Amino acid sequence: MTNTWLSLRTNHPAGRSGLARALGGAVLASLIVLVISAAVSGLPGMAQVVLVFGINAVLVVGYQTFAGNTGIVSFGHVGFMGLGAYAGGIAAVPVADKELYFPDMPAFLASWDAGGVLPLLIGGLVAAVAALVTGPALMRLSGAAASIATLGLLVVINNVLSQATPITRGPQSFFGVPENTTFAMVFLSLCATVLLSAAYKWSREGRNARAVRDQPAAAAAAGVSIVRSRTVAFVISAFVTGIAGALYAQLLTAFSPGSFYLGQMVLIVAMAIVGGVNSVTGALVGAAVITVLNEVMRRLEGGVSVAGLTIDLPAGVAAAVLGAALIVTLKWRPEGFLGHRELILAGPVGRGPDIAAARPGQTEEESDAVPVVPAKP
Amino acid sequence: MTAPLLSLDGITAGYRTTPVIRDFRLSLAEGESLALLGANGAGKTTLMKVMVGLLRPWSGRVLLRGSDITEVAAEERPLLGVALAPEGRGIFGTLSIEENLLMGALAVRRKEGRRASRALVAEGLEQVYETFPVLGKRRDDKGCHLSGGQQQMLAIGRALMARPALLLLDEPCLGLAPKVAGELYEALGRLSTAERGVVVVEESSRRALGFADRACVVKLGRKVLDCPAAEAGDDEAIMSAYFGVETEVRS
Amino acid sequence: GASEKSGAGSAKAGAGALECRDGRILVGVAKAESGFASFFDIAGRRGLEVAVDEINDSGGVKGCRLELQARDTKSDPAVGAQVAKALVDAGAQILVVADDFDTGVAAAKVGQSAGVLTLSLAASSTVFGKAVGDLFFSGGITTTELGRAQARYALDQDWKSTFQVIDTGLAYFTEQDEQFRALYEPTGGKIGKVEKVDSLGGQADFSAVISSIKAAKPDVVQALAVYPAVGTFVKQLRAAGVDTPVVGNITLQTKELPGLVGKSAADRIYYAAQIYFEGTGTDPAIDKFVQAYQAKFGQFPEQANAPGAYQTFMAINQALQQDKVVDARTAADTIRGQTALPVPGGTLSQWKDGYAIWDPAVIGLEAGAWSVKKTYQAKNLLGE
Amino acid sequence: MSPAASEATIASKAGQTGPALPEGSPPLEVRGLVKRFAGVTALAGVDLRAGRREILGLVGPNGSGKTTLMNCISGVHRLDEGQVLLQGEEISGRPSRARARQGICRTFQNLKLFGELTVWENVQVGANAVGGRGARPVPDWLDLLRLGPVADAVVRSLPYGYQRRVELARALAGAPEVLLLDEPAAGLNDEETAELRELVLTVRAEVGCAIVIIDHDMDLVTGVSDRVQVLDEGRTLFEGDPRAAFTEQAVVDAYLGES
Amino acid sequence: MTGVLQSVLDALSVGSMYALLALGLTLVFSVMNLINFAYGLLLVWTAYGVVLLGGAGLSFWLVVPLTILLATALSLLMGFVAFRPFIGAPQTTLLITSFGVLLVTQYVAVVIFGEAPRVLQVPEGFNKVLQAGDLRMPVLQLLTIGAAALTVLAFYLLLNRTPYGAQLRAAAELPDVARLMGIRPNRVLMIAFAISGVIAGIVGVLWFAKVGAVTPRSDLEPTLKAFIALVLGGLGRPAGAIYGGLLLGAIEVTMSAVLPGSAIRYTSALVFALVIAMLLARPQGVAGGKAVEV
Ligand SMILES: Nc1ncnc2c1ncn2[C@@H]1O[C@H](COP(=O)(O)OP(=O)(O)OP(=O)(O)O)[C@@H](O)[C@H]1O
Ligand SMILES: Nc1ncnc2c1ncn2[C@@H]1O[C@H](COP(=O)(O)OP(=O)(O)OP(=O)(O)O)[C@@H](O)[C@H]1O
Ligand SMILES: [Mg+2]
Ligand SMILES: [Mg+2]
Repeated sequence: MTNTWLSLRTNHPAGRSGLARALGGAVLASLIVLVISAAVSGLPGMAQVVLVFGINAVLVVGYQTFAGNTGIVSFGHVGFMGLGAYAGGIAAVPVADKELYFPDMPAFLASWDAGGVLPLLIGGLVAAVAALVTGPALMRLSGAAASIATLGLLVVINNVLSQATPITRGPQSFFGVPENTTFAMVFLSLCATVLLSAAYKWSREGRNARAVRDQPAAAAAAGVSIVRSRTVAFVISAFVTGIAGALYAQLLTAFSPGSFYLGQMVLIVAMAIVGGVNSVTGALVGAAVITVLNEVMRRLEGGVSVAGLTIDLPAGVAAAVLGAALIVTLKWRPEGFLGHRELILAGPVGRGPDIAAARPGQTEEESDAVPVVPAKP
Repeated sequence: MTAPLLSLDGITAGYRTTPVIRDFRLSLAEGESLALLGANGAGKTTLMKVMVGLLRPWSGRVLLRGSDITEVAAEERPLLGVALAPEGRGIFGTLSIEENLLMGALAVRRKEGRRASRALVAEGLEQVYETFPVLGKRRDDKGCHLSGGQQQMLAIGRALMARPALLLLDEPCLGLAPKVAGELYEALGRLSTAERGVVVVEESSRRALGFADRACVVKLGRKVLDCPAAEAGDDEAIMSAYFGVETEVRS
Repeated sequence: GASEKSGAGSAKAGAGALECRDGRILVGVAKAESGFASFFDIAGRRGLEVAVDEINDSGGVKGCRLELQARDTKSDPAVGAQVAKALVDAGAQILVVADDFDTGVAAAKVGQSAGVLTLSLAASSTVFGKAVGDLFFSGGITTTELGRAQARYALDQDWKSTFQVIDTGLAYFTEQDEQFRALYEPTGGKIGKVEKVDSLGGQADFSAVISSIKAAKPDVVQALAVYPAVGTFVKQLRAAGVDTPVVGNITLQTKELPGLVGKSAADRIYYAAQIYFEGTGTDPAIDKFVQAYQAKFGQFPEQANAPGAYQTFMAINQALQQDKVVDARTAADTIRGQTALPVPGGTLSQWKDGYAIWDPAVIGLEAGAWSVKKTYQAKNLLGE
Repeated sequence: MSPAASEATIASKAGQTGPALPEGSPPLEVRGLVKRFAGVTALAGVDLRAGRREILGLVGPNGSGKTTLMNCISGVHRLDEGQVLLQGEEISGRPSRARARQGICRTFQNLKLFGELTVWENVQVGANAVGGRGARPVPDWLDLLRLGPVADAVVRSLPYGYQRRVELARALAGAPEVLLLDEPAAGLNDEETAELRELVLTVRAEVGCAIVIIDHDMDLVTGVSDRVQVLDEGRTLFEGDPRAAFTEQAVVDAYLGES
Repeated sequence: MTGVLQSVLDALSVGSMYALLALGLTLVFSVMNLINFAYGLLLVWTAYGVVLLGGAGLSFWLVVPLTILLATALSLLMGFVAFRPFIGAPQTTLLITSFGVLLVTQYVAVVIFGEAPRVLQVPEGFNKVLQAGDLRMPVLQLLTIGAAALTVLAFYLLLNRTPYGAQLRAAAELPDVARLMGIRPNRVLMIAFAISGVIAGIVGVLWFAKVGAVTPRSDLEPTLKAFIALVLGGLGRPAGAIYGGLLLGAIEVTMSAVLPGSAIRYTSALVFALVIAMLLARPQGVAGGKAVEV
């Protein structure tokens, strides 16, 4: 298998060139997504779906950056998404419209507006700050306790968004955001976030976080700060999630705090789990699979005729299918489609490790380098 | 001629697609004790799992006193008299020490009924506390609070609580102080009676060979030596069986 | 304002045209089939279906059948916008959105900017039209009439102090509150205390609010929250031994209310509404509607948006039938011109800023039986 | 490995790289350490010293407090009384990660590896803690422990013997001043144990740190230790020359048993 | 004085409802480490049972045992079909699985019963209020307190007077080793789901008798309350569930007495902030007392 130039494996070879190949793999993965999306986007009625997919992908890559590297299932990330959406949305609403829709908005927010990537950065930053403030406390917890604490964070964020009436219109619908989200904006953000997430994963900080995930006591005994390493992951991933929220705001133009609550959370977790929560590549795959599934279900709910047979499923079937997909995935592929594997460029010397005297019972699961055929365009 | 206590009849077993144990045959007479030796990863633990039913063999049969128990579920085998002190000890950390031991006695309870078993269980507890006094002293402490060696004692004690006809011990000396290890084998010597067969898995052989009637060496999932323990005491044969490249099966 | 920049100019060619395509005019329905809003959105959709059946049975719109295509917005404004886009892309010539400003506004803007005639058949907000644009009409009785009718009725009964229980999560309630105050307070009423509740979030325990009501001893309790939480509130209020009259709005208008509150406790409950349909002595046209509804859906109209949507769409239909109406713009102009229009079970006074003005009725549930307590003229209420 | 060869090694170690004379403070010093768990006094006032280049064998019956002592030194447990000093500096109150950065590195009785990381990454995590202080680059450690060929393998998939070495490499990469090994030979066969013995000696020669080793394999302990300390019920029962220890009647009674 | 007494009574009744909720959850948690997001749906199904059977004209006193039976059967079904295959899986896997189960079972409820709220017919007596001086004692409150006390007692006897309690924990911790002892993990699990279902049935009737109407989405509120109670009391200990439930009841009643009316919307945020603080102060309470293992 020395002639493959691309492989799916759980790690990259040691050293600088290995790191370069891993990052190259991430770039390639985002390029593949970009090309396929561009092609699909041209099909009739698909433009919107592709944009939704792109935003979902940013979202899941952001989520994965935390959940994958720290092993903590977070329910709080929908809250970060909401913060990003509101912050980005407020930045993007034109000054004239602010006067109309937000008469009580304080002047320092009402007197300006922003276009282009600025609302995205603002959305990401607000979310990142929220993570930075709460992280040092929340990240002391592990396992289910951490999950429930992040659920608490979500409830708190939701509550705050519902109460900050002058700038969010409270629990009522926030609207008036111009529809600025374009293909280029979504997919450039996606490429950037994939690269950011991969760079983090393979960096020293990311490695420390993964070490804490696998064996917290041993990591501490090796000098790693558990809280700090998790907090770094929390902040980076909140930043990316916030960007996704801001993109979302400018695609849909209207939303309410309820849009960033348990329903959306299930969607994110499902995408991450199905693709493989431990893998950046998996995040892309998961976002694609669930977006397609959702879209198909949405169409079926609306009633579709196939060969003279009208399929008309009762409303809500998308959620049920999502639930079933989750259970089935967890049963047959507990680690998602990709597990810990990433797309990694392999050079001529990049063969798998040589376990000379490997045990007799070396299983297939355990061999970690699965060569794949180079992706077809 | 009575049927042997345990016999493995051409067992092949493994995980997913990789075979670990290949065409393994073994038989253990009533009251006999056997030392099962082999290097790291040879498949000893896997073999134990097959015997207790945690791993279903791909082919072959497990017979207990002549009856085929291959399809009997793991949770039913203690009632037939099979008990294992597993590798890694398997202590219930959230249960107290006494509760751990009572779990071991569950098979007796299920078999004899609640009332009839009461005396047997009390007697069993007494015996275990006598063999390992530290367990008696700490009986209400949680399992996870014990030191490594203490946990090992608890695992063995728990297996004894089932009053097994076939006692299986997977590396019982791991982490035990030399004195305790010595005492353990002495105790095993007493426990191995006409009604009870014992199989001990060990990597280092000295003590096990001193105790067992027979020795059996596993290499890469196959049996490469099966002889009386006294003969195997001849170090050279064992060593060659362990590490040698071409050793024939002697039997 | 923002609402002006859209309109037919940016529309796709022909998107708003109301011609017959393949023998039908496609009506896209972007309403909640699931989630908290589905209770009234589904009722509204069903009311619309009855209207469409009736129109089609009598020859359609100028000989062309109306065809409905409905998709679920899941009670979420963002999903609503997506669904509206999909419907417009699928060729919807008329877009019907949710019966509520908050859940429907994003979807309505999609319709407006695509140049399609866009309707919310039973929404009550007065800002809906301003926020969306000139191709949009919201057809429910507005929060102005609802709020003022409650105030007027309270004053007529000499209920001088009001304890208000409100869910601020919907503009529907906050606007009613404003209008209620505008009439009630200057005319001698006093709103003693306000308690906020979270009916949208499914609040199930109101003991704190009720304790505070017991302490305040008001003449009347105003309950502005969504069903079923508003019913749960009244149930718990009565169970706590408080028999103060309760006044509210359409969210209390359902035949299920006595069952929920408890038969013996279903007393002294009053609400302002657009149509009276749940008791005896209703308008014959509404009786006919109820029968059609029961035949089609196997149940009594579960909520007021069913007859409300029916009524409004029958009004819109009268505009669509005119020869001069060929696209969204001509339809909008014609609709705007409607005044004192007789429709089944009532009269549409006029349109203003894209919303309909109806004369409100106050309906009372006393000792388990309904009756119309009072009907007010919209223009009189406003004048006050 | 033949017994003769190991004899030779022991002899040579004493000559070349034996314990340095105490000059200033020793790398590790523990004074009057007391640790109680609910109802159990695991350590009842233990003193311990390990000098530079010294290998100290820590033995004792099960439950005598060896692991607890190691946990107190590395910061897993908070101690109830007493002091832990690293090169004369008191570190008793510091968290585990701070002690690691100051040079207290350890392995665990039950392996605790970062299962999904590669061998190289595992060792790199250990090296990072000390930043520039690391005596050598990571590949050197891999070579020393003959892990070079499997550097890119995920440790979860490696055989047990390899995993033990990875743990050692990870500890070494942290540039230890004090290296704590808890039952490193458990689960190893005789051959691997002999290898381990060589390895420990090599580490001492190359790194020059103080080493504390717990094990129940007396051949190993006598083979590598310069000195042994025997614990019993949370107290020091004996301290001194390994050979002397195993003839001491108290030690035989409490720990070794007649055999 | 009566005011304080009244508050205590209110807190006790709300709290015992929460305690029951948490008890049903904690049982399954202690058997298989499952934090079951789908638990609230059992309550919802119970309520639909009351709606349908009551609607069919059965006497309420027949309806109640039948719906409790229904909840038990559903709980068993849920456990058997969805969760049994995951025995021994990591906590987070189970958590997410329960989400999947929630989505599916909720959908089934939507398809069968529709989204519209359905009204429960409860006997008029439930809505009565007994008066003792100034003290107001709604019948439903008294019933709730009584039912909770009985359930807790039965539960206590089960866990402490039968060997079942230890078996339960053993099977949860190391299912394979438990099998070696002769414990039948499937059976233990199913018994746990059955008991959890019985409790869900009881609390479902009480909860929805109070609320009066049910929709397929009415599960969120009870589920969140149960989680909070569970965490406050410490996961995995039945006693913790009871303390946690009562504590939450007390907190809520106190908050509504002390907080100004306009702050009612912050209650959920405040309660959750409290939960987080609790977790930070005593994370070990949550982990079920596992010590550092080295
Ligand atoms: N759960 C498992 N999944 C896959 N492979 C396994 C599993 N358990 C063991 N193996 C493999 O089976 C082989 C035999 O393992 P086993 O544990 O039976 O050996 P052993 O003789 O008991 O060794 P040791 O002395 O290390 O305990 C090894 O190569 C091991 O890698
Ligand atoms: N977390 C704990 N809670 C209560 N007691 C504990 C705890 N940890 C250890 N102990 C007790 O402290 C004593 C010392 O335990 P330690 O693990 O240090 O023994 P050890 O010398 O390492 O034994 P071994 O050789 O068996 O590993 C034992 O009696 C043990 O039961
Ligand atoms: Mg083994
Ligand atoms: Mg130890």
